[in-house]
Amino acid sequence: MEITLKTLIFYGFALMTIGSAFAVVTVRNIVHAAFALMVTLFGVAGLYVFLQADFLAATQVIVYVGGILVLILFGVMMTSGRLQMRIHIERGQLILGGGITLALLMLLLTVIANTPKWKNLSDDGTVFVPTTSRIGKLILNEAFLLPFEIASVLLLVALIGAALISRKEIRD
Amino acid sequence: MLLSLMIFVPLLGMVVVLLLPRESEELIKRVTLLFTFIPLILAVYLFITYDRSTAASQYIANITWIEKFNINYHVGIDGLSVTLMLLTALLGPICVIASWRNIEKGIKAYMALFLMLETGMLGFFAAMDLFLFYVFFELTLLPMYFLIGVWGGPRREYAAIKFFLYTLFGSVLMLVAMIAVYLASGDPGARTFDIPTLIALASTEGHALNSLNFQIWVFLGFFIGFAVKVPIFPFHTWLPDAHVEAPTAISVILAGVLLKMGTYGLVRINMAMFPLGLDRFTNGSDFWGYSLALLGFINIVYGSFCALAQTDFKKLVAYSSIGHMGFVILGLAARNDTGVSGAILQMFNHGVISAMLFLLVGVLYDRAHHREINRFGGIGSKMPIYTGITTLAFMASLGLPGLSGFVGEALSLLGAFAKYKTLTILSTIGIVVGAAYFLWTLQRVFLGKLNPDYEDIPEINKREILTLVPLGILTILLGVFPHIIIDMFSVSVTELTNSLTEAIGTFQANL
Amino acid sequence: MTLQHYLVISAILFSLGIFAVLTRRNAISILMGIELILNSCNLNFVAFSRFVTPPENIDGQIIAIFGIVLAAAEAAVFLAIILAIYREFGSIRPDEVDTLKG
Amino acid sequence: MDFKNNIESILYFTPEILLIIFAASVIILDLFVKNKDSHKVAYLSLVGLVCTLVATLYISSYIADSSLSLFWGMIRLDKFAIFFKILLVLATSATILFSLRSEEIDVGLKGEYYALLLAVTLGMFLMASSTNLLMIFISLETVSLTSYILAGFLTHSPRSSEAAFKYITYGAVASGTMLFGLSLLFGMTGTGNLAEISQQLPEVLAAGEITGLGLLIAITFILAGIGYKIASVPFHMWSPDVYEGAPIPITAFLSVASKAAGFALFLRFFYTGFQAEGILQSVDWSLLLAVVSALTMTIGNLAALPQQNVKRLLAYSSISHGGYLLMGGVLLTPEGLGAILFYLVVYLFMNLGAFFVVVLVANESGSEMIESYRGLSTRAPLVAAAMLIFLFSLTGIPPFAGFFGKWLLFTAVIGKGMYWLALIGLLNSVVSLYYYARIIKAMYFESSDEEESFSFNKSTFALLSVFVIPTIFIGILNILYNYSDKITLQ
Amino acid sequence: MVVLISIILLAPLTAFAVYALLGLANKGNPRQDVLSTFAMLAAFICSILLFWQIDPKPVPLTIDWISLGSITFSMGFYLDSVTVIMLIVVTLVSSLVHIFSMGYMHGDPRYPRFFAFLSLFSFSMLFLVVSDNLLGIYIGWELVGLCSYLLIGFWFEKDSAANACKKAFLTTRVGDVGMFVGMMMLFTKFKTLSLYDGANAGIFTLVEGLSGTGDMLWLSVAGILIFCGAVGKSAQVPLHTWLPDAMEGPTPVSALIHAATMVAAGVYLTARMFPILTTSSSLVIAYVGGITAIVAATIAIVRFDIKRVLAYSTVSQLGFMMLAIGAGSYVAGLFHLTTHAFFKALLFLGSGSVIHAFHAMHTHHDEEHTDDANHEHDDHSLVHEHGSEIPPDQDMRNMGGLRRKMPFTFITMLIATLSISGVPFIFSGFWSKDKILGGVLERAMEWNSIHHYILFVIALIAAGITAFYMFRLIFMTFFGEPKNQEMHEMAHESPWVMTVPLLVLAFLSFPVVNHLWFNKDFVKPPMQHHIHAPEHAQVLPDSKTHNTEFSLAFLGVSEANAAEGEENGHDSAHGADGHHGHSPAHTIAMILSIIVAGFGILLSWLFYHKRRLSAEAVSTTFRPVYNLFWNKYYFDEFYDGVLVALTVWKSRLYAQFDGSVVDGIVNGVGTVTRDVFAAFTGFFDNSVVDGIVNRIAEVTWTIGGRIRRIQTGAIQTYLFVVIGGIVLIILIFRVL
Repeated sequence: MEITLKTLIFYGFALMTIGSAFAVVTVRNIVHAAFALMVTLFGVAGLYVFLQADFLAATQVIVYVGGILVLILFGVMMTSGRLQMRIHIERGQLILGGGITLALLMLLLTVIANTPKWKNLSDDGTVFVPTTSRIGKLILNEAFLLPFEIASVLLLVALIGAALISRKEIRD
Repeated sequence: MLLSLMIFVPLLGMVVVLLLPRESEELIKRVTLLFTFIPLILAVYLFITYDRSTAASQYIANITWIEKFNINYHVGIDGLSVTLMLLTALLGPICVIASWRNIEKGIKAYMALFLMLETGMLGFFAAMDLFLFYVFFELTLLPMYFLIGVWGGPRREYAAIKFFLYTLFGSVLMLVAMIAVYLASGDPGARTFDIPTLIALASTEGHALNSLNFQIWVFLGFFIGFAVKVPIFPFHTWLPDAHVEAPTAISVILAGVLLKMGTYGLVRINMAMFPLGLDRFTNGSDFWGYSLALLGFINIVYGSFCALAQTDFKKLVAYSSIGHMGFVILGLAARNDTGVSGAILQMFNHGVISAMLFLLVGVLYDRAHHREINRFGGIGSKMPIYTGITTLAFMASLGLPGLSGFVGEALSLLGAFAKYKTLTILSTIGIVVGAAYFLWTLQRVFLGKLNPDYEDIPEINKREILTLVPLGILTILLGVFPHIIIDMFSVSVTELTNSLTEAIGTFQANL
Repeated sequence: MTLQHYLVISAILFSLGIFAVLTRRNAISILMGIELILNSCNLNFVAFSRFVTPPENIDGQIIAIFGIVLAAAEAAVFLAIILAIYREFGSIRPDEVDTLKG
Repeated sequence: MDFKNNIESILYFTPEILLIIFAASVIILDLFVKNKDSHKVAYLSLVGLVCTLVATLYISSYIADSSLSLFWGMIRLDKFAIFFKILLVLATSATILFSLRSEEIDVGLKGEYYALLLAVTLGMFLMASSTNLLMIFISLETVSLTSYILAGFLTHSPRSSEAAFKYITYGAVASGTMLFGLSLLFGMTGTGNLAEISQQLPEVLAAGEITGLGLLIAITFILAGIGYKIASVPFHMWSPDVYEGAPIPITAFLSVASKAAGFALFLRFFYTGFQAEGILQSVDWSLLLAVVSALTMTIGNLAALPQQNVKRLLAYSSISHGGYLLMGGVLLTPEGLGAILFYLVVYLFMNLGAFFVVVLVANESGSEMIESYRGLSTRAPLVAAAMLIFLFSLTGIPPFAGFFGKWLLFTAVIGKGMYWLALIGLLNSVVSLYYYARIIKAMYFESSDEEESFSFNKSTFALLSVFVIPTIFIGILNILYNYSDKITLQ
Repeated sequence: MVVLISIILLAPLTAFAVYALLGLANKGNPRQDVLSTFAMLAAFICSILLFWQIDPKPVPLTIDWISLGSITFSMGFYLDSVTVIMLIVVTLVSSLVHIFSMGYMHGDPRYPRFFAFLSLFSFSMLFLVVSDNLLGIYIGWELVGLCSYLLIGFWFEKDSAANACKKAFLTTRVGDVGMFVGMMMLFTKFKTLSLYDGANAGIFTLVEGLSGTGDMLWLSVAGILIFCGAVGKSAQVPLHTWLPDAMEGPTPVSALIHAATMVAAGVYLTARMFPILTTSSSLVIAYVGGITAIVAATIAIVRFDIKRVLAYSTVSQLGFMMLAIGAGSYVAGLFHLTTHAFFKALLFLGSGSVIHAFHAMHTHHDEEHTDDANHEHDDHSLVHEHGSEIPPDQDMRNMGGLRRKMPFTFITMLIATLSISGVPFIFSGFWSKDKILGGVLERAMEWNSIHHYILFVIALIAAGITAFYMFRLIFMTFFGEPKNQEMHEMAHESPWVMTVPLLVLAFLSFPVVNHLWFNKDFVKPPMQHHIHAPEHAQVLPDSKTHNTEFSLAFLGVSEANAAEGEENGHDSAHGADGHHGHSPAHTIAMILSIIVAGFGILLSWLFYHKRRLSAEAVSTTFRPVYNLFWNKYYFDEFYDGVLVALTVWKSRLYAQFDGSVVDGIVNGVGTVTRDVFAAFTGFFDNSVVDGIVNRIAEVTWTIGGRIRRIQTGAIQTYLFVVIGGIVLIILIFRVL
C-alpha cells in the first residue's frame, strides 16, 4: 500500500482517535479526560468519513460532541468540586484491569487477524455515494421504521426518566 | 374408586377442618377422628374383600392425568400395599386419639396437617404410577416437617430441617433415577410411568431398561432415596433427632408408617423393577454382592448397640427402630419367599410395635416431663397396668415368640440364612442386644426401688389405654396367627420372587 | 485502509473503554469509558457495512445511528443517576457507593 | 423469507401500539388528577394492559399456528412471542397491583411510574419477538433504561439511587459488550436478520471464512448482554444489590418479567440462530451453557444461604432459578424449550407471590428482614400459608407447581444424558430448601415479640389467591402441559 | 385327645388371660389363686386322662401356621409317651406349687399376679412339651424364659431381683440365639422345622438322607447349636451363672421353674433332638453335662444360702441328665428328669417352708435389701454370697435344730435328700442316677472310650459330692442347736396348704412311677443310635463319615426302627439304655454309686453333725481350692473381666478399677456398651455421619460466605467479574 495523502490522513485520524482515547482513560483530571474524549469522538467521526458514512459522521459530531459531551461536562461541573477533579485510581485495580483488558485485546486482535472473511478487504476504487437520502428512506419508509419508532419511545423514556430522577433533586 | 375414596377422604377432612373455627377445638378433634376413621373402615373392608389368591393388583383406578407425559392417576393394591395401607389406616385414628390432650397450641393446623399426611401415606402405598408414587412420597414430607418443627420438643427446628434435608436429598436422587427410567422406557410418546408396565419392560429381553449397567445406576438412585427414609446406615442420623423432638403421635406415624415407606419402596421399585440391579447387590458372590445384606447387618447391630447406649427413652426406641429395620433389609436381601415375607411382616409388625413403644414413651413423658431413663426407677409398683403394657411391647419388640415381632424377625433371618450364612449369624447378635437394652430399660425404669419423685405418678388413663389396646391385641394376635397378615401378601411375594429369579436367570443365560 | 485497520482501531477503543470502566474510580469516567465502547461498536458496524456487506446495503450505518441515539439516551439517564448519587452519597466514586453488598 | 411490510404489519402490532397509547394517556391523565392518593392512573394502566392482553389474544387466534415476520423481518409474531406477551402482561399487571398496595411508591410520581411500567412492557414485548440484531439491541436497551429509572425510583432512598447507579453502570457495560459482539456477528454474516444469520453462519464456518474463536468471542459478548438480563453467572452480580435497593414491586417485576424477557431473547437467539449442525460442532455450546447454568444455580443458592434480608435472599434465589431455567436451554431441544416455558409460567406465579408477601410484610412491619417474619403464622395465618406454598414451590416440592416445572427441566436434561447437570440441579434444590426453610422457620416455628395480628383487607387476599391457586394447580391440572408443547420457535 | 390337649393348654392360658383383661380394666382379681390352681388341676387331670389314650404310633396333630409359597411352617402337637409323662410331671408339680404358693405368698401385695404368671408359665411349658416342631418348641422356650424373667423379678423392688431376672433372661437368650442359628441351619437344609413326619417328611426322617454324606460336620454343628439353647435354659456350664441368682425369685418359683420344669426343658429338648445328634455333638453334650455336674456340685459344698445350695444342686443334677443324653442314655436322662423334678421341687418347697417359717411376715423382700442397695452402680450380682449378703432367713448358719419345730418339713425334705443322694433301692433318685452312671459306664466299656470313662469318674465323684452337700444342708438346718435363738423362736410349722404339697412330693420321691420308663410297650425303645466305633467317636468322626456307616433311627417314628426296637433291635448290644436289664456295667455302676453316696453322707455326718472333722480346718488347709469353690470358679468374674478388658483402653475412667466394682455379666455388657458405645456412637453418629453432613453444610455455608464477600458492593468489582468471566469463558472453551 503506497503512502498517499489519504492514508496519511487516515493514520492521522487513527492515531488521534487512539491517542486521545488513551488519554481519556489515563489522565488524572476529569476535565482533561472530557476534552480528550471530545478529540476521540472527532477522530471517530473522521474515520466515518473515510468509511463513506457522511451522514453518520455529521450525526456523530452533532450528537456526541454537541450533546453527550456537553452533558458530561455539566455532570462534571455539578458533581465535582475543584478537589474532586482528580480521578482516583488504585494500583492493584490498574494492574488487574490492565491485564484483563490486554487479554481481551489480544483475543480480539487474534480474531481480527485470523478471520479470512475480514482479510484483504480494501476500500480502494469504490465510488462515494451520499447516504443521507437512503438512510431517510430506510428509516422512515422501509426496514428501519420500527426501530426508529421504538427509539423515539426510548428517548421519551430517557427524557422522562432523567427528569424524574433529577426532579428528586430539585424537590430536595 | 374405593381406593381413591380412602386416599382422599383425609384430604377432604383437612379442608373441613380448615373451614372450622379455630376456637372449637373439640369439634376439630372429633371431625379429624371421623375422617381418620373412614379410611380405617375402608381398610377393614379391603382387608376382608381383598382377593388373596392372586398377585394382580386390585381395586384399580386408572385415569389419565398428564397426557403429554403419559402420567396416569393409577392406583391399585396388591398384597404388599394392602398390608401397609391397613397399618396406616389403623394408626391414623390412634394417633388422633393420642394427640387429644397433649397438643396445646394450634390444634386446627395440627389436625389439618395430620390429615394431609395420612393422604400422602395412603396414596403412596396405593400408587401404581411412578410419578404419582413420587408425588405422594414427597407429599408426606411437608406435613411431617411442620408437625415436627412446630409441635416438637426443644430442638425441633433442627430436627425438622434435618429430617427434611435428608429426605429431600434422598428423593432428588430418586427423582433422577425416576426420570432416567421414564426416558428409557420407550421412544418419545411411548414412554410411561406405569409401574406394572415398567416392571414388565425391565424384564423384557433387549429392552433398554433390561440393561445391567442401567439398572445398577437407577437401582442406586432409588435405593439412596429409600435408604434415607428407612433409614439405612449411614443415612440414619436424622431419625433419632426427629423422634426425640417429634410429639408422640408424630413419632408413632414416623416409626409406624414413614419408615415403611422406604422399605415398601425398596420392594415395589428396587426389587420388582430392577432385578438385575438387585442381583448385583445381593448375589453374594463378591463384596457388592453382599452389600445389601451387609447394610442390613450393620443396621441391626449398629442400631441395637446404639440403643443400648442411650439414656433417653425415646432415643432408645428410635435406635431400636433402626435395628429392627435392619431385619427388614436383611430379609429383603435374601430375596426368597421366606426372607421377603418375613421382611414385609416385620414392616407391619414393627409398625404396630414401635407405635406402641412411642405411645408408651409419650405416656411417661406426659407425666414426668422428661425421658431420662436413669432418673426413673421402680415405677412398676405405681403404674402396674402401664408396666404390663410396656412389658408386652418390649417383649414383642425384642422378638419374643408368641408376639408379633418374633415371626417377622425369624422369617427374615431364616430367609437370609439361606443366602448369607455368616452375616445372618452375626446379625443374631442383634437379638441378644435387643433383649439387653429393653430389659435394662425395663429394669431402670420400672424395677428396683421407687424413685421418691414419682410417688404420686398417676396410672395410665383410659384414653391412653384405648390407643394402646388395639395395638396390643394385634401384637398378640399376629404373634399367634401371623397368617392373617401373611396370607394377604404371600401370593404377591411368591410372584415377586419368582419373577425375580426368572428375570435374573434369563439375563444371565443370555450373557 | 483495509477493514482490519478499522477493526484494530475499534478493538483498541473497545479495550480502552473496558479499561476505563474497570479502573477509573469516578462515575463520569466510567461513563466516558462506556462511550468509548459504544463508539468502537459503531465503528465496527460502519466498517463492516462498508467492507463486508454489498455497497448498496448500508444497514450497518443505520445500526450505528441508532447506536448513537441509544448512547445519548443512556448518557442522559446515567448522568441523572450520577447526580442523584452525588446528592445522596456526596461522592461519585463508585467504590464509595457500596452500602448494598453481601 | 416472507416479510410483511410496514403497513401490513401495523395490524399485528396493535398490542404494542396500545401499550404506547396507554403509556402516553397515563402521563396525560396524571396531569389532571388532583387527588394524589387517587389510584386512577394505576387503573388506567391496568385497563391498558387488559386491552393489550385482549388484543394479543385476538391476534393469537387470528394467526393460529402460523407465524409472521413483521416490519421487514424486524420482529416475528409466533406462538412463542404471544406466549411471552401474555406472560409479560400478567407480570406487569401483578406489579401494578403490588404497587397499589406498596407504600413505597411516591404518590407524587405515579403517572411517570405507571407510564414507565407500560413502556418497559413494550420493550419486553419486542425482546420476545425481535429477529434482528438492531431490534434486539434497541428492545434490550428500552427495557434496560426503563429498568434503571424504575430501580432508582424511590425518593429519599440512597439505596434506591445506589441500585440505579449500579444497575446502569453494569447494564451499560454489558449492553456495550453485547453490541460489540453483535457487530462482530454482523461482520461475519453481513446481515442483521437472525434467520439469515442462522443460514449464513454454518456456511461461512464450513468455508473457513471465520474461525471458531471469532464466533466464540462474538457469542460470549452477546451472552454478556443476555446473561445480564437473566442474571446468569458471571453476569449476575448486579442483581442482589439492585433487587435489594429497588422498590419491592420493581424487584418482583425485574426478577420475573425482566428475566422472562431475557429468556425469550436467549431462546430466540440461540434456538433460531444456533440450531444448525456446523455451529454446534465449532464450539461446545451445550457444555458452555451447561457450565454457566450449573454455576448460576450453585452460586445463587450458596450465596442465598447466609442472607438475612428476604428481598436479597429472594434475589439470590431468583438467580438460581435463572440457572434452572437455563438448564432447559442448554441442549436446544424442543423438550427443553417446553420445559423452560412451563417453568417460566410457574415461576411467574410463585415468585411474584413470594414478593407480594414481602410487600405485605414490609408494609406492616416496615422491614424486609427475616426477623420481621417471626410469628407470621399467628399474626397473619393466611399470608403465612401462602408464603409457605410459594417457598415450597420454589424449592420444588410436590404437589406444588414448582416441582412439576423442575421435573420437566430435569427430564429435558436427563433425556440428553446430562446426568451431572441434573444432579447438580437437584442437589441445589436441596440446598435451596435450607434457606427457604429459614423463612418458614421464622414464620412458623418462632414467635414474634409483638402479638397483634396484621390486618389485611379482602382484596389483598383475593390478589394473594391469584398467585396461590395457580401455584398449587398448574402442575396438578393437565392444562398447561399441552399448551406449552405447542409453542415452538420458527 | 384334641379336646384333652386343648384343655391342658387353654386352662392355664385362660387363667392368665382373665387376670390380664381384668388388670387392664384396673380391677384386680381377688380369686386369681383359686382360678389358677383349678386351671392347673384341670390340666393335671386331663394329662392323666391323656395318659390312657396315648397312641402307640403317634402322628403329629398339625395345622399350617404360615404358608409362604413353597414353604409351610406348621404348628402342631406330638403326643407320645415321653410327652405325656412330661405333661403329667409339669402339671403335677405346677399344681402342687400353686397350692403351696397359696400359703407361701399369702399377703403379698401382688398375690393375684403371682398366680397369673404361674399360669402363663405352665401354659408355656406345656406348649413347649407338646410341640412337634422346632418353631413351636422355640416359642414355648422363649415364653418360659419370659415367665422366668417375670417371676424372678416378681419382687422387683429388690435391686438384686431386678438384676437377677435380667441376667436370667439375657443369659438364656445367648443360648437361645445359638439355638435359633441351629434352627436356621436345619431349616436351610431341610426347608422345614417339623420334627416328625406329618403331611410332609419331618427333620428326623430327612436327616437320614444326610447319613454318610459330607454334611455330617454341618449336622454336628447344628446339633451343638441347638444344644446351646439347652445350655442356656438348663444352666449348663458356661451359661449356668444365672440360675443361682434366679433364687431371688419367690421360692415356689424356684421350685417350679428353676428346679422341676423350665430348667429341665433343656434336657427335654436335647432328648427330643436326639436323632440328629451325631457322635461328636453327643460327646460335646456329655462333656458339658459332666463338667457342669462336678463344677456345680463343688460350688454347692461351700454355700451357706439354703436356696443357693439347692440351685447349684439343680445345676449339677441337670448336668447329670445332659451327660446321660450325651452318652446315649436317653431314657436315663429323662428318667432322672422326672425323679429330679419331684424331689428337687420338694427340696425347694421345703426350703421355702423353712424360709417361710423364719419369716412369716413375707416382707423380707422389702427389708433386708435396703441397707446396701446401691443405686450408683448396678452392682449386685457378684457379692450375694458374702456373709451379710445372704438374706438372714436363707442363711443356713442361722438355722439348726429345726427338725422339732417343723416335723413335716423335716421329714419330707429328708426323704428328698435321701432320694437325691442316691440312697439305694427305696428312693427314686437312686434308680435314675444309677441308670445314668450305668449308661455312661456301659458306653465306655462298649466303646472302650476313654472319654466315657473319664465322664463316668466325674459323674461318680459328683454323685458323692451331691450326697455330701445335701446332707450338709440337712444337718445344718434341721439338726444341732439353733444358731439364732430369736429367729428360732419365730419359726413354726407351715400351714397345711404348704405341707400337703410337701407330702405329695415326698410320696413321689419314692420309686412309684419308675416302671413307666421301663415299660417297653409304653416308652418306645429309644434311639437305635448306631453310634460309631470308639475310635471314630474320639477323633471327630464327622470328617470321615462319608465312608462310615452312620444311621439314625427314631423314637416312635420309623416303623421299621420301632419294630426293631421291640425285638430289641438288630444290634441289641448297642442298645444304650437300661431297659435291657442290668448289664455288668450297670451292676458296677450301682455298687460304686452306693459306695460314693454312703461316703458322702458319712463325711457330711462327720463334718456337720458329729463335728469330728472341722470344715473350717479343711477349708483353711485347702485354701485355694476352697476359694475356687467359694468364688464359683470365678465365672462371673471371668465374664466381667473379659468385658472389662474391652474397656481397658478407657483406663482413665477405670483408674480405680477393682474386680468387685464391676457388674455381673449383663451389667458388664451394659456398662461396657454404655461407655464404649456411647462414646463410639457419640463419636460416630455425631462426628462421622453427622460430621460429614455438617462438614458439607459448613463448607457450603462457607462458600456461600465467600461468594458473599465477592459481592463487595463496589460496582467495579462486579465489572471485573463480568469482563474476567468473558475472558475466562473464551480461554477455557478455546482450550477445550
